[in-house]
Amino acid sequence: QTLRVAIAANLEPVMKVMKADIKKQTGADIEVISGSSGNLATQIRNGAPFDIFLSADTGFPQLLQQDGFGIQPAEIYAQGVLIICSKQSLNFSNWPALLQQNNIEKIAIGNPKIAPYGRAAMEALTKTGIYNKLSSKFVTGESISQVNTYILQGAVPVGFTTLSLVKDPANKTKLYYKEIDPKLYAPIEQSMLLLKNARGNAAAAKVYAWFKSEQAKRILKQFGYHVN
Amino acid sequence: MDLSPLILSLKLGAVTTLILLVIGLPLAWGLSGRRSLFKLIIEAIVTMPLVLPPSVLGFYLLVAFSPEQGFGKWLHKVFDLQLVFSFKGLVLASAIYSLPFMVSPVKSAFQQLPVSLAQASYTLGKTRWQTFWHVLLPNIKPTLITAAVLTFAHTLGEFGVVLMIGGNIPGVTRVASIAVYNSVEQMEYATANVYSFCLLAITFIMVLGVFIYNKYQVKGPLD
Amino acid sequence: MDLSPLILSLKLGAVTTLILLVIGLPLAWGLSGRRSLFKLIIEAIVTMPLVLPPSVLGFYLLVAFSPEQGFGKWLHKVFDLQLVFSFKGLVLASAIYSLPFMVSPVKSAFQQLPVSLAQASYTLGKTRWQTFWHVLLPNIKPTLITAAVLTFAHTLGEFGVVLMIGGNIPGVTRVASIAVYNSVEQMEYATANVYSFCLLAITFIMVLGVFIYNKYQVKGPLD
Amino acid sequence: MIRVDIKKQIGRLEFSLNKTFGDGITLISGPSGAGKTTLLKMIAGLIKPDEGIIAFNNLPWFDSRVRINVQPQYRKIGFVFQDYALFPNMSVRQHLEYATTDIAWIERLLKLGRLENFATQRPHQLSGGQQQRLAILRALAIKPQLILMDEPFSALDQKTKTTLIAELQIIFKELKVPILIVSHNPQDIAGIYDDEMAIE
Amino acid sequence: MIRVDIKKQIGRLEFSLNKTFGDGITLISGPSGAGKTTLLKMIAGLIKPDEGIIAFNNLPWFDSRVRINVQPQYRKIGFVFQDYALFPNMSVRQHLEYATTDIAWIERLLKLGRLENFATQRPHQLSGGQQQRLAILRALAIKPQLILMDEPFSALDQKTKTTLIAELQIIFKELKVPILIVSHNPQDIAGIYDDEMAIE
Ligand SMILES: Nc1ncnc2c1ncn2[C@@H]1O[C@H](COP(=O)(O)OP(=O)(O)OP(=O)(O)O)[C@@H](O)[C@H]1O
Ligand SMILES: Nc1ncnc2c1ncn2[C@@H]1O[C@H](COP(=O)(O)OP(=O)(O)OP(=O)(O)O)[C@@H](O)[C@H]1O
Ligand code: MOO
Ligand SMILES: [Mg+2]
Ligand SMILES: [Mg+2]
Repeated sequence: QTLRVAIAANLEPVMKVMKADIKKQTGADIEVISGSSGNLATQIRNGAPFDIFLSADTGFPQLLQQDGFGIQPAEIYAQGVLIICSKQSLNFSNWPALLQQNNIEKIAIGNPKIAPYGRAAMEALTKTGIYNKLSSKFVTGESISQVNTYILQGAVPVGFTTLSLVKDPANKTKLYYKEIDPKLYAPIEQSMLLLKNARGNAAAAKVYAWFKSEQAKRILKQFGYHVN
Repeated sequence: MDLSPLILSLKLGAVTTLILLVIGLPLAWGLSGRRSLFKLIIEAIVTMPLVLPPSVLGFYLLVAFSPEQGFGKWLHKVFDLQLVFSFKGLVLASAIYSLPFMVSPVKSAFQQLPVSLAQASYTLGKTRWQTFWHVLLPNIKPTLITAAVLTFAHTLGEFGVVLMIGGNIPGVTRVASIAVYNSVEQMEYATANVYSFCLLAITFIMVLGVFIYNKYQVKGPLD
Repeated sequence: MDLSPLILSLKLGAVTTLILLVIGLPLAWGLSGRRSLFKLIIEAIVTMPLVLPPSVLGFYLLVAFSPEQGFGKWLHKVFDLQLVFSFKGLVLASAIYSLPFMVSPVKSAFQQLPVSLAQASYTLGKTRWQTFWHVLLPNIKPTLITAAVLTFAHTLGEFGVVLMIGGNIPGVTRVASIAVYNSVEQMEYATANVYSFCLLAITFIMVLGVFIYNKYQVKGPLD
Repeated sequence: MIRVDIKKQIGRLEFSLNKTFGDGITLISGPSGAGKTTLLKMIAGLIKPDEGIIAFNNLPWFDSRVRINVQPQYRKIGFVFQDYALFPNMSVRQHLEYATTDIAWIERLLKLGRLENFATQRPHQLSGGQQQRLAILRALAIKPQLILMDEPFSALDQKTKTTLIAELQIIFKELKVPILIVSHNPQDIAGIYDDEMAIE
Repeated sequence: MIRVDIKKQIGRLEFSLNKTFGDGITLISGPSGAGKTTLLKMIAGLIKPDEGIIAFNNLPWFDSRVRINVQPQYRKIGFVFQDYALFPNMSVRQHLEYATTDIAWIERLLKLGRLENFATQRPHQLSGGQQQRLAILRALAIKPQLILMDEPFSALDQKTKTTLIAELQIIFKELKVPILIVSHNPQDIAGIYDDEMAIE
C-alpha cells in the first residue's frame, strides 16, 4: 500500500531527491501530491485521503490539528528562504528600486492567502513600502511552482520564489537571484502533520519520522533550507 | 513514463460518454417535444451545468459530498461511498458537467426533424420507443456522433472540477489534464509534452475516424 | 463584495461568442459541404481544441506568447501586444478553446438540411452568401442558438487556461470561475457561494429566456 | 365501417363532418385547402378533433365527451401521406421490413410497386413517382384494417397509374376494409369506387 | 430557345437527349423514373451532365469540351421543384419578397395563386395544394427567361387547376420564354402546349 504525501509546492524539487531515499530507508512507496499549502489544507478538510502533510508554514497544519485532522501536534521540519529571481541578468542589489522601473512590467508572487511564500513576499514588499505602488504589476500564481513556471518561461521578468528553485540541480535554466533580507518577512517555518488517515499505519509513522532524520535534513540543506 | 493518467482520462471519457448516451438521448428526445412549463424547467436544469464554471460545480460537489459533513458523511457511513477524491466522484461530476453537451445538440436535431416522420411510424403501429430507435435516432446520426465526440472531449478536457474534488491522486484521480498541469509546475516540460502529444494523437485519430465515417455515409451518384 | 470577476466573466463570454459567431458560422457552413481531403483536415484542426485539455492549451499558449522569447517577444516589440496576463490573451484562448462548440453543432445542422433548399435559392439568382443568410441560417436557428449558448457557457466555465495564462489579476484576468476557486481554497465559502449564486442566477435567466424564445416561435394550430 | 362525426377549427376554417364510410373505396374530393388532409389525419389519430366521435366497427377511437382518444398505433391504419413522409435513413426494402416481417408479402408489394430494382435505394435516390409508390407500399405492408390515401397517385404517369390501380384493386378485395382515397382526379379510380364524398 | 444535347449516367440508367426547345410550352412526359426531373435539374445547372452541351439563345450554359458550366444563379430560371423545396422559415409573402422586389408583381402572383389570405402562413401551415401553388408563384416571381416546371399541378383539384392554368397562360404570353412542363396528365394543359416530347 502506498502512502500519500501532500507537499507544499516549494518542496517539489527536493521531493524528487527525497523519494528515492525514503524508499531505501523505510521501504515505503510514496505518492506525492503537490499544491499550495492552503489548497492542500482545504482538500484535507474535505476528506482528501492523504497520510502526511508537509506545509510551507505552521498555521495551516496547526489549524488542521486543532480541528482534529492530525494525529499528533505539527512539527517544524525546515525554514524556507525567499528570493527574488529572474531569467534576465538584472541587478538585484537595490531590488525595491528595480521593481519600480517601467521596464519591469510584471512581477510574479504566490497567492498570499494560500501560498506562504507569497505571503512572505507580500510582507517584504509592504515593509519596503512599495507594495501599493506596484499593485498593478502583480501576477499571482496558485502556488509557488506556478510562479516558478512564469519565471522560467519568461512570462514575467521577475518573481518572488523559493531558494530551492535555484538550488535544484535538475533545473538547467540560468537564473539570477538574490535572497531577500530575512528581517523583511516573518520566518517561513515549514511544519508537517501526520494526518488521521494514517492512524495505525506503521509505514506512515516511519516515513513521518524519516522527515526528521539527519538524512532528510542533509537533503533540505542542499536545497537551501535552514534546519536546526 | 507513467501512462496511468492517460488511461484514466480515456476511461473517464468513455464511461461518462456511455452514461450520457443512455441518459441523455431519451432526455433530449423528451425535451424536443411539445412545450410545457414542466419541460421548460427540466430543460433549464439540464442546462445548468453548462453555465456553471467547473470550479463552482466542484465547490458544490465538495460541499455536498465531503465525508466530513451532511450528505457526504451519511453516504460514507451507510454505503461506505466516498465521492470526493475518488474515480466514482469524477464520473458523477463529469456526467453532470457534460450532460448539456449531449442533450442540447441532440434535442435541437430532433426538433429539426419533420413531425410527419414520427407520425408515419406511429401509423405503422410502432411504439414511441421503436420510433425513437429506428426512425428518429438514425436520422440525426451526424448530430448524435458530434454530440458524443463533444461529450467525450469535454470530459477529457475536464480540469477545474477534478482539481477541486479529485485531489490529484495518482491512478485514481490524476487524469491527464491534471498530470500535464503538474508536469509543467514541476518543470518537467518533456513529460508535459509527451502527455499532451499522446492525448492529441489518440483523440485526433478517433475524431478523424468519426469524421471519415460520417462523411462516407451512403451517398448516391446525384448527390 | 467585489463584482469585477462576474463582470469580467460575462464580458469574456460575450466577446468570445461574438467573435466565434463571425468566424464559426461561415466555417461551419464551408465544412458542411461536399467532402474533400482539405476540408477533412481543416475540420480536424478545428476540432483540436476540443481534445486539448485546458491545461495543455494554457501551457502552450504560455510558451508561445511569453514576451521574453520568440513569437511573444516579436508581438510585444512590434505591436506592443502582450497576450499573457491580459484580457486580450484570455479572449484569444477562449476563442480557440470554444471554437468547436460553435462549429460542430452548426455544421451538423447544415448537413441535415435538404439540398433542395439551397438549390431553390440558387435558381432564384441568389448568391451563396444570400442563400446562407436568408435560407440556410434561419432554418437551423434552434441549433444556432444552442451553439451560441454552449459557446458562451463554455467560455464562462473556462478555468484551466485562465489559471495558466491569466495570472489572477483583479479586474483584468480574475474571472468568476477563478474567483470561486480562490475563495474555496481560502475557505471563504460565503464568498464562493455568492459568486456561484450570481453566476447561476444571471445565466439561468439568460438561458431560460433563450428557451422560451425558442419554444414560442411561430407555430400553427395543427402542430 | 367507420363513423365520423367531428368538428375542428383550422385557422379561419370551420371544419365539420358527419358521415359513415363502409367497406370498399370512398372517393373524397374537394378544393385545395378544404381540409381533406386534416380529415384523414384526424381519423388516423394524428390530429385531435375539437369535438365529436370517431368509431371504427362501433369501437370508439375518439369521443370528446368521454375523453377517449385511441393512440394511432392501435388504430392499425394504412396511411399514405400526401408528402410521403418516407424515412430518409431506410432503403426501400427496409421501409417494408420496418412495417412487417412477412417476407412473401414484402416481395409481392415490391413487385406491385415495380420497385424490385430499387430495393436498396434510399428515398433521396428515388424519383418522385418511385417515392410515391413506396409510400403506398409501406401503408399496405401492415395489412391495415382501414386505408387512408392522400392523393396517392398524383406523381404517377398514366400507364404506371393504371397498372398499379388494377393490381391494388386485387389487394383491396382481399383486405375487405374501408378505403378512403383523397383525389382530385376522380377519373383515376373511375368505375372502381363505391362511394363518393365532396368536402365543402 | 434552348438547345440540349447531353448524356448522363444515373445509376443503371443511361440518359441521353438531343433536342431544341423553342419559346412556348413544351410538354415533357415519360414513365416514372425515366429521368425527367434529372433533365430539368441539369438544364438548371443543379446537376452536372457527364458530357454534352446546353445552350440558351446560343449562349453556352454548359459545354463539357471547354469546361463551361454557368452557375444556376446566372441562368435566371423559374424552377418549380417536384417536391416544392419551399423555405420552412419564410411565410408565403416572404417567399415572393425573397425572389423579387416588385410589389405589384407580388400582389398579382398572390392573387393568381389564390393565396392572398395565406400570405403570412409558413409552408407547414399550408395544405398540399397551397404549397404547390406557392412553388409555382415563387418560380414566376423572378420573371425568368426560362421556366422549368416539374409536375406543377399534381396536387391541385380540377377547378383550381383550370383557373390557375388559364391565368398562367396570360403570364406565359407576356414573358415569351421557353416553358418546359413535366406532366403525366397531358389533358391538364391540353390545347395550350406547342410542342411535346416523350422520354424513353
Ligand atoms: N441520388 C440518386 N441516386 C441514385 N439514383 C437516383 C438518384 N436520384 C434519382 N435516381 C434514379 O434516377 C432515375 C431517374 O430519376 P428522376 O427523378 O429523374 O425520374 P423522373 O423521370 O423525374 O420520375 P418521376 O416521374 O417518378 O418523378 C430513377 O430511376 C431514380 O431512381
Ligand atoms: N399547421 C397549420 N396551421 C394553420 N393552418 C393550417 C395548418 N395546416 C393546415 N392549415 C390550413 O388548413 C386548411 C386545410 O388544410 P388541409 O391540408 O387539410 O387541406 P386539403 O384539403 O388537404 O388541401 P390540398 O388538396 O391542397 O392538400 C388549409 O387552408 C390550410 O392552409
Ligand atoms: O510552497 Mo507554497 O504553499 O505554494 O508557498
Ligand atoms: Mg391535402
Ligand atoms: Mg421526377
